[in-house]
Amino acid sequence: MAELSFAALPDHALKRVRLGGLEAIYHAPSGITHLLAEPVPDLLDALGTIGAGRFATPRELLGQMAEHFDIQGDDPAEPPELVLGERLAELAALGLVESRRQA
Amino acid sequence: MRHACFITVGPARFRIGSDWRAPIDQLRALYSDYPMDEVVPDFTVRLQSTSALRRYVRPQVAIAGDFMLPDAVPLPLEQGLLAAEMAMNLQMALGWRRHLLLHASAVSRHGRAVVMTGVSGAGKSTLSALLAERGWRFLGDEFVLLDPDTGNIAPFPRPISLKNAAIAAVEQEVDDDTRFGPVMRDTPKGTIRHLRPRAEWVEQMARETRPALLLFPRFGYPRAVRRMDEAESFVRLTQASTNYVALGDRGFDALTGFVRSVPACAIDYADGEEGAELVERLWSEQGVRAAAA
Amino acid sequence: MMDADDSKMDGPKPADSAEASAPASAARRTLLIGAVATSAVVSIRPALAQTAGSVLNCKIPVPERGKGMFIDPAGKLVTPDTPGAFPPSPRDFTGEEVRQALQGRNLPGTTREQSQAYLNYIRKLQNGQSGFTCYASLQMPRR
Amino acid sequence: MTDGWSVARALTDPASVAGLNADQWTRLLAAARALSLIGTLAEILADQPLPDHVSRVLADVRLSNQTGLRQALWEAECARMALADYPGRVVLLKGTAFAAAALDAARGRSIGDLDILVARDALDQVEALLLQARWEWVKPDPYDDAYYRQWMHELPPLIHAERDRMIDVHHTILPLTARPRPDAAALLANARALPSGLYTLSPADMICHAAAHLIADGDLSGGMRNLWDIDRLVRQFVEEDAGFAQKLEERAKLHHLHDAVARALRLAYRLFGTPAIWPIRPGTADALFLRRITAVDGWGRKTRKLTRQGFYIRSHLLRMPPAMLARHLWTKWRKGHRSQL
Repeated sequence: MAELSFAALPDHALKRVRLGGLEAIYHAPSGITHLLAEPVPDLLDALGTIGAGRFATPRELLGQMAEHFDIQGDDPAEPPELVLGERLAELAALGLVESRRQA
Repeated sequence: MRHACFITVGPARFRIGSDWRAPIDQLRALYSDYPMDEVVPDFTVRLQSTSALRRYVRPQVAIAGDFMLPDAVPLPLEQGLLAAEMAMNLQMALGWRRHLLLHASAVSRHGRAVVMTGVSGAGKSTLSALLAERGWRFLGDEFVLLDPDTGNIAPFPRPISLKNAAIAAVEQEVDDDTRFGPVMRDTPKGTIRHLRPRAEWVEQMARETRPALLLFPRFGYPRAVRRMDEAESFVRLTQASTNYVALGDRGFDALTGFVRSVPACAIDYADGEEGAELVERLWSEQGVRAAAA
Repeated sequence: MMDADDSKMDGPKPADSAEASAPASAARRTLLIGAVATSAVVSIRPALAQTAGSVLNCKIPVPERGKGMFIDPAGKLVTPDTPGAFPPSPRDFTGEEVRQALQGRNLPGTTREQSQAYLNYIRKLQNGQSGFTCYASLQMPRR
Repeated sequence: MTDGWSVARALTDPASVAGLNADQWTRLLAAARALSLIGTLAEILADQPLPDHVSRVLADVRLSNQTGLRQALWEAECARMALADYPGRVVLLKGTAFAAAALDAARGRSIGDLDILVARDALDQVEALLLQARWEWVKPDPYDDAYYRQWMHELPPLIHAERDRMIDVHHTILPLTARPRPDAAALLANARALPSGLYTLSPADMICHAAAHLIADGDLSGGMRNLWDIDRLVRQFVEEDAGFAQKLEERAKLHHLHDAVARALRLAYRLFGTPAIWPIRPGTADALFLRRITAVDGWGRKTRKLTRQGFYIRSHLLRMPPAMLARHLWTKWRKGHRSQL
C-alpha cells in the first residue's frame, strides 16, 4: 500500500508568531494566514527538526517525537502513526507541509 | 464629468466627478478645511445617473469609480453626499495598499491613540465624536490606517457620519452649528448627519501617532469590560480589515505586531456617556501601567 | 517500505534534537492528536467585502433573480411544489434589514418561519451569487 | 486621441509619458484601470522617472500585482494537488498559464478565475475530484446547469468552499454552439509540460485561444487587455522560434480560427505595433472593432454605447445559432432574467 511521507517547508515559506496560547502562521506561497492550536505547532516543529525537504513517515516522526511527548489519539486501539498520518495529510492539504507518496 | 472636485484626506487623494452639481457643492462645503488641489489622485469616484432620463426625472445616483462592487443600490439625488462618502470609502476599502486598513475609529491624546473597532452600530463613530469634543484629537471614524513599516497610525479624519439617535447626542456637545452637514433622512442607514472635524485636526492630519489601546466597543448593553487575548484580537481584526489579505506578509507583520504591542478590551456600555467614561478609565489605567513599566 | 526513508533519519541532527530537549523544556508533554486536533487549524478568510459592503447601500435578492425556485426551511432552493417551501421574496432585502434579522428580528413582510428560511438561504450564499458581497459585509465576528 | 489610445501609447512607448501633465496622468490612470491594464502599465513604467504621486500610485498597483500573481499560482497548485490522481493532462489557460510559464504576457496582468482544460471524456472524473477537494457548485439553477453541460465549453463554475476562488473546467476553448470548432484533442496533445506537472497550451495554440476569446467569443469588453496578451505572446514567441509564423498558420487552420487570428494580429498591429508576422491586409470592420476596444474616457467610463450594444448582441450570435439564441433568451426572459450590459 502506498504510504504518505511528509517534510517541513523551507524556512522562508512560513512566518510563525505566537499569540497567547495560539500561533499565527503566514504561508507565503498562498498568502493565507492560519491560526494554529496545539498540537499543530509541535508537529511543525518536529518536522522542522528533521530538516526542510527531508521526508519522514508518520512512524518515523512519531519515534522522534516520543523523546519529548506522550502522543495520544482518541482511541488507544487505533495505531498512533495512522492518526498522526491523518493530521499531517490535513496540513499537507493546506500546503503547510509537503507530502509525497512512498513506493 | 460635468462637475468635479478634488479632496485630500490624510494620505489619500480623491477625484470626485458627478453628473449633478449638488453633491459637489455639498462636498466642497463639508470639506472646506481640506486641501482641494487638482493633483493626480489615488482614486477616481463617479456619481453618475443610472440612465439619461434619470439624470432629470427622480434622479438616482449610481456609485462608480476605480473600484466598484456588485449589489450597490443607487441612492436618490438628495442623498448624493452620502453616495459620495460611500464611494470614497469603497475606494479605500478595495484599493488602498500603503497601510493596513482597519474598519475602526481612533482618537489620540499626547501622541498615543485609542483604536475602537466593531460592526456598524457598535458605536465606534459616536464614541470617537464624543471623545473628540472632550479634549481628544480625532483621527478618524471609519478607517484606521496602520503603517506596516513603523506600526504607527496615519490619521484619516473624514467628516464624522452620525446616525439616528447619535445625532442629537453629539449636537448637544458641539456649540458650532456650522460644523454640521445637511440632515439626510430615510437613507438606507436611517437619518444621517455629518460633523466636520475641527480645522486643527485636519491641519495635523499628516502627523502619525502611536497606538496604545485597542477597544471593541458595543453599544446598548449593560456595562462590562473584558480583556481580550492576542489571538482573538488578531482574528477579529483580520475580519475588520479590507486589505489584510491583499497586503500579504506585510499585513501579517503589521497585524501580529499590533496585537502583541497593544492591550485590548471588549467593552459594553449602555449609552454614549457611559462609553466615553469607560474609555477614559481604561485609558488612565493603561497610562498608569505604561508609566510603571 | 517504511525503512526507505530511515537512512534520511540517521543523518540529520541528533545534536539538534538533544538541544531541543534542553533543560527548560525538559518536561514531557502530552500531545493529543485525535480527531479533536482537526479543528486546530483555522484559516483566515479574506474580509475584503466586509467594510466595503457595510459602507455601501447593498441589497440581497432572495433568491437570485429569475430562478423561479422556492426556498425550503433549511434555505435550500427547491421546486415550487415542495411541501413547506416558501415562494421567492417579492423584493430584495437591504443589508441593514438582514443584519437586524440576524439579530432576531423578522425580515420585513415575512412570517417567522419564512424569515428563518430566507435567512438560511442568505447564509448559504457563495461568492459570485447576487447578494454575496452584501451578506459578507455583515459578517464581522461577534462574541 | 481618445483615452483608450493614450493607454496603448503609454504601454508601447513608455518614455512617451515623460511629457504628461497632472491632468493627463489622471486620465491615463483612470482609463488604464477601466481597461484592466493598470497592472501592466505599472510594471511597464516601473523604471521610468515619474512624478512622485504617480509613482506611489503605481507602486501600490505593483503590490496588488504580486498578491494577484501569488493567489493565481496557488490556485493552480491547489488544483494540481486535487487532481493528482487524474492521469490525463491538466492544461492551465489564460493568465494563470502565462504566469506559471513566466511569460512576458504575465507581467502585471490581472488574473481572475482559474481556467483549466481537460479531455471532454474526463470531465466527470475531474469534477468528482474537485468536489472531493471541497470545490462546490456556484449556481443552483437546473436550467443554467443543463445549459452549461450541454452547450458550453466548460463545466458550470465551481467555487472553493474555503478559499472563495472559482475554477472553470473547460474541455475546449469555444462553446460547442459556436461556429468555429477548435480541435480540442490537438490542443491537449500539443500542450507543453511545466515542471509542476501541469501543462500550458503550445505557443501557437495560446495565440489561437487568445484570438478565439477576443474575436469569436467575447463582447470585446476586455478587448484591449486581450490584444495586449497577443502582442506580448507574439513578440516573445517570434523571438524564440524563427518558424513561429508558419506554425501559427497551421494551427489556426486546424482549429478553424484562421480569420480570428488574422483579425487579432491586425488589430494588435494597429494598436500596439505588434510585429506583422502575417501579411497585414485591411480588414472590414477593423476600424469598428478598434473604436469599441478603445472606448473609454478619462474618468474610466465606457463610452460609445451604441457600438457596445451592437457588440453585445454580436457576442451572443457568435456563440449560438439564431434558433438556439431565441430559445435561450426566451428561457432567460420567462425566468425574469435581465441580461446586463
